[in-house]
Amino acid sequence: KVGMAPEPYPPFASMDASGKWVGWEIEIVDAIFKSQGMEYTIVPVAWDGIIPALTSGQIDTIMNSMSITDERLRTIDFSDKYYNTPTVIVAAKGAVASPDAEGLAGKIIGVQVSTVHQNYAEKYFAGSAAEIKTYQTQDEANQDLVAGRIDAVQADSIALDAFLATEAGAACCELVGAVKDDPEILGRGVGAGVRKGDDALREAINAGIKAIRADGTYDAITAKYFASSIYGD
Amino acid sequence: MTGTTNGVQAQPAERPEAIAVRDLRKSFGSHEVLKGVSMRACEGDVVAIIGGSGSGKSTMLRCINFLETPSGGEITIGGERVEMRPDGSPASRRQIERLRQSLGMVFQSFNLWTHKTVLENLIEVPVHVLKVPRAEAEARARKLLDRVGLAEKEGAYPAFLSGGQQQRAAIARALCMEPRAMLFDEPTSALDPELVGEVLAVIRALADEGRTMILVTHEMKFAREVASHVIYLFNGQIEEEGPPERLFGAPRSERLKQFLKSVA
Amino acid sequence: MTGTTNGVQAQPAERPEAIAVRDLRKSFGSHEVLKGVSMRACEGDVVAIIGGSGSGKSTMLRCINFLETPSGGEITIGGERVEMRPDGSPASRRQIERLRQSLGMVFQSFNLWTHKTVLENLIEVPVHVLKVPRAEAEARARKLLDRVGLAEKEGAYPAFLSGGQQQRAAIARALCMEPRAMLFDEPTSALDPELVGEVLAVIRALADEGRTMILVTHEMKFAREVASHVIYLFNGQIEEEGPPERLFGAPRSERLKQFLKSVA
Amino acid sequence: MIAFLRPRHRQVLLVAGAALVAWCIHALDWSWLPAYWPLFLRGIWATVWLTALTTVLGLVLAIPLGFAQAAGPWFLAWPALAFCTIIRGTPLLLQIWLIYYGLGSLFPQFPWIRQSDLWPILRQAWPYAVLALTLSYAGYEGEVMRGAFKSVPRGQLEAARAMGMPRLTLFRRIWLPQALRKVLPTLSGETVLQMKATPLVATITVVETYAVASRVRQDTFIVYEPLLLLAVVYLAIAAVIVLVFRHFERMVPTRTA
Amino acid sequence: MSTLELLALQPPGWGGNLLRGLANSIQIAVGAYGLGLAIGTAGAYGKIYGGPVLRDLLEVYTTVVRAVPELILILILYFGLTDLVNQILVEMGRDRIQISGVIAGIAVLGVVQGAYSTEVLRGAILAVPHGQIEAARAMGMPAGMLARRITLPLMLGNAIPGLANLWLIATKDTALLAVVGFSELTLETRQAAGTTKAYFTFFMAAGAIYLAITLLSQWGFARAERWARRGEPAVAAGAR
Ligand SMILES: Nc1ncnc2c1ncn2[C@@H]1O[C@H](COP(=O)(O)OP(=O)(O)OP(=O)(O)O)[C@@H](O)[C@H]1O
Ligand SMILES: Nc1ncnc2c1ncn2[C@@H]1O[C@H](COP(=O)(O)OP(=O)(O)OP(=O)(O)O)[C@@H](O)[C@H]1O
Ligand SMILES: [Mg+2]
Ligand SMILES: [Mg+2]
Repeated sequence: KVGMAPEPYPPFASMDASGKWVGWEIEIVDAIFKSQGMEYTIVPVAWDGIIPALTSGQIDTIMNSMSITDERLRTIDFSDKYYNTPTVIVAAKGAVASPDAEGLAGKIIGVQVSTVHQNYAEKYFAGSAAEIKTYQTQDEANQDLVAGRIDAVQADSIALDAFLATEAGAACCELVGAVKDDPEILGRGVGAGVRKGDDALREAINAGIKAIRADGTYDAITAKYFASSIYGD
Repeated sequence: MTGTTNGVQAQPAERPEAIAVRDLRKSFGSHEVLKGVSMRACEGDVVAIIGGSGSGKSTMLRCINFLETPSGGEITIGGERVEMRPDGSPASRRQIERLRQSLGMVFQSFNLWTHKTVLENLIEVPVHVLKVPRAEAEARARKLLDRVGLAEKEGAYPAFLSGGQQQRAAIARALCMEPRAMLFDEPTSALDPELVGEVLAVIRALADEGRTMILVTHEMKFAREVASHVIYLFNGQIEEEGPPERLFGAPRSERLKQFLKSVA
Repeated sequence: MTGTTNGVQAQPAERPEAIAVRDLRKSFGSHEVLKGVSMRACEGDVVAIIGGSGSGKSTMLRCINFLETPSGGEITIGGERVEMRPDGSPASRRQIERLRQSLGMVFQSFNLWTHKTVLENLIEVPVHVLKVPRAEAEARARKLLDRVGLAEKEGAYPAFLSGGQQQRAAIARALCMEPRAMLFDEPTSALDPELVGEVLAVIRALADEGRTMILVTHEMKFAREVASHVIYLFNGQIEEEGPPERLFGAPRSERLKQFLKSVA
Repeated sequence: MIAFLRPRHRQVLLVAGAALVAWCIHALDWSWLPAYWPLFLRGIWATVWLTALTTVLGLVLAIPLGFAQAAGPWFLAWPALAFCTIIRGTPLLLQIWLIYYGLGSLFPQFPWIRQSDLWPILRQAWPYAVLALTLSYAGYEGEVMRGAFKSVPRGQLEAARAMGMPRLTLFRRIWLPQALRKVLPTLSGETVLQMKATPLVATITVVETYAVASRVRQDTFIVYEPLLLLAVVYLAIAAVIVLVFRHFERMVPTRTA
Repeated sequence: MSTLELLALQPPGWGGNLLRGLANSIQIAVGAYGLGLAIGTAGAYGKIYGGPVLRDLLEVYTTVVRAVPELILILILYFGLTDLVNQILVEMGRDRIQISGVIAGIAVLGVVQGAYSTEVLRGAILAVPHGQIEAARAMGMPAGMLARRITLPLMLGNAIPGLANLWLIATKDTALLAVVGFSELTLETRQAAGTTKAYFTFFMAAGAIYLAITLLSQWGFARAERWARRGEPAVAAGAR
């Protein structure tokens, strides 16, 4: 049983109007389990309840764009990563010179709460930036960037590319660039969460990821959704 | 009833006892309102309680049907002793509900239900508690309303009635239950002399039917005309009691003399 | 005051007029309660209004200080005519507030403020409306409470008082304003004979000070003793009026005779 | 305090409560607490002042809103009714969004606002949070106060009118106190609700206790412990609210039948 | 897609989903509100007439349940409790059970609503003049009937505004049930908005739906209040 939050997170996972799951992640899940010859069902559980659902056995794994971090590893286990997108800074036109501490000095930065981006921003920019504001969703951060309440946002490139493609985004803002990598925070990518000690499932998923990367299924699915690879290296 | 303290006349005691109170005590906090009051009323008796304002008359009436929890004493209604817990509260809710159904009460402040019309006030308990058929209850209620001169107000809500009209409705409501005994708390305070005469006639008729009445009143003339026994309450105690002719004609206690002086 | 209809005696009219009512009418919906009532009271007069329950006594009193909106007629207080809109409501809120401050009122249902203690009830208007210094108001209130025998209840909330105690508090509250005129709606209905005597004394003292009083009462004896003029209201009209001795001694109207019969 | 603890059952309750706390401390995972403690303190402070400020402001608004509906002329009653209906009829989250992203994003379009001294304030989120929460509380409590004003017995007001009490004095000394007294229990509940509504302002970047707890949960995937701490904090604030209202309620004794 | 297409009842329009979410929301709200009223009535009576132990227990109930966020209650009940029960069942060699998310949701929201309505009803009952209740008692009305025929109708006028607020809160609090995977109006709205990026359209649509519910409820509650206040003279009547 695979847990997915019904809160939409396109293009990775969302439900369409007829209640069908669609998205990159949905196809990847399907491919991984098919490759291992395993049956699965997708169970919708709200993000708030997804960890208790896992630990209490109502679902067996979470494959919902969940970033791997040290702190989380103390509570649950993760499979190997199955994607990892570059982290970029987008700012109001001309406001920020470079995607580093000097460039962001005195600026207000918006990030989505409890993401690796928040952790990164707090580690590298907290000293120089005026403030780091946390938003519940990336969309809200983007909206405030448009409204001029914040100077820059930090997020993964996929979300911000989509934002810059919109009319409002194109009008106000520009891509400043990717931040310097920190393998401790950004390098681990997104993995499938499993109950601590459920090694059989974890190994199976790892094997599945290896298999679909090896036989090209992964790249085929990715090509349907994205212009470039999102596996990261 | 027999005046136990000042029992002057030996009555033929063939009538059964209706309400008896023994050594009733009641305190509100540290304020002792009733300091041991005893009383006995047989069927057909009309006992009038008189006394100064704040002497505990209403409290006594309210204790008899346990609207107040007595602090001590004993109450017998229709020969049945009310079971009390050590703290004075009634031990059996069932018993107290049953006994109350045989006791009509007219409150000093009327207490008509504001969300019901006059007619609905009258038939409420007969229909829903005593299970009298509605048509029968309504007929009885209309007759009573007619008798107290409220026939045309049967559809009015209490808030739109004059003081005297409310009081008459309250009396009719108590009568509509056809109780075996009635507790009246100043039932004529808001009535004009004509209506007082009417209420007097009603009480006499009820007494003749063998019903028992205990009534608190400030109108000595009324007490004198209607009562078979009068109790003078002073400061939570019975100061003097006896048949009305004796009590009003030849009061013994200084206080009662003083109290009655202004009436003469 | 002079009885305009049955004006028998020609009084020396040297005292100024205090309250005058001309052709007062009041309907509730289609029910006409007052059908043209006129009345005049000079300073120091005590006018008693008697009449059957529901005859419109309270309504008349309430119209005088505009708690009810008259349907027609004219009201003059202290020589000042109350300005009325065509619909009978007072035209000037200021005026009506000012006039009311000189009118004390005791309600038939007391209407003590439940969220204030007895003492607070008494000093509320003197302190917050008439701007009497609090200490002075309290002293005056305590004296009044003492006079009506409520000294020890000054800290009690109205819900915990007996009926008579509430009525006395209401009387004291009206007196505490030191009004030039008083409207009493059955001020002794819940009082024992002793206290009735006390209230009578208070009213006499006030009249001697030149204050005017209009009082509704059911106690003919009380009306006889205290009033300088009596009005008998029947069915929303003045059936008969005159000085008490004449009215009670030799009533002319059949209805009044009937009404008084039960008193004798 | 000693009197409070005298009844046997209170001692039992207290022991049971203490045992529960001891078990929680012993059996659950609190290793994350030191790292997040300063954040929690800031969150608690935000919860407290947001709740306190918006309930006071909201009540001040609610009183005229309720009074206009209960006894006002139609041209005051209708707008008040419309306001209360719209506030109560739409989710608070939507209102917060509209005020912050709608109203708030209008301002930057005017350069003179951006240049003015107000901009540093308007640029922040908390003024919008306070505004939205205040209006919400006013809307709900306006309805409550409407009923309260209506249920003051007429005789109580007539007594005051008969003595020539000016309208404002009557309102201040008789009508309002009696109305408030009737709804104190309701208001205490609504105030606790207001406290629990404050987390919604996290969507506009105001960080309070709930947001901190959520953050801990997302960061560490520890499920129950941050929420328990949150519950304890809320419980403490709610207890204060309940006690304050209970105190007001006890100021005038009620005669119960 | 145009706004109309977005809101169409058939997929790919989201209108049908919104309406289904609405139906679910109302179902939960009605259940929770009803349960809350039942608990609230009992709680209010317990607080007024109960013994000291019952009163203190109810005080703990109302304070704790009102203070603790609903999310915690539902997590503990739905996940924690079932987990515990299942562990015990497995120990005993029985099958695992699975409580329905809807029932859990109604139970949690109902218990919370109960705590709020306890206080609303307590205040309303205390505002009933004591004489009205005594009159019924003096005529021997049994306690249950007294509550049904006298106290509750009389206090309704005082309680309705507070109860109306609670009902409106109940209709919105159903958002909580997303945690147990139940799709109600809020969740459907978020899905529609997030998937199509047409935030404004869908939030306005949801707002309009809520407003419609409110207007309808307002009308119903106003009628109930008029009925409850029959016999009460208008407070502002008479000269000012
Ligand atoms: N607010 C009201 N709405 C409708 N009818 C009313 C209202 N107030 C009084 N009435 C009616 O007007 C008539 C006169 O009432 P009023 O209170 O003046 O009588 P009253 O002479 O004071 O009688 P009582 O001696 O019983 O107090 C009564 O029939 C009463 O039912
Ligand atoms: N619920 C109460 N709490 C506290 N004190 C009370 C309560 N009810 C009555 N009292 C007090 O008890 C005393 C007796 O009251 P009670 O009502 O019995 O007097 P009463 O004889 O009926 O007087 P009245 O003729 O004025 O009605 C009064 O001093 C009163 O203040
Ligand atoms: Mg009494
Ligand atoms: Mg009258």
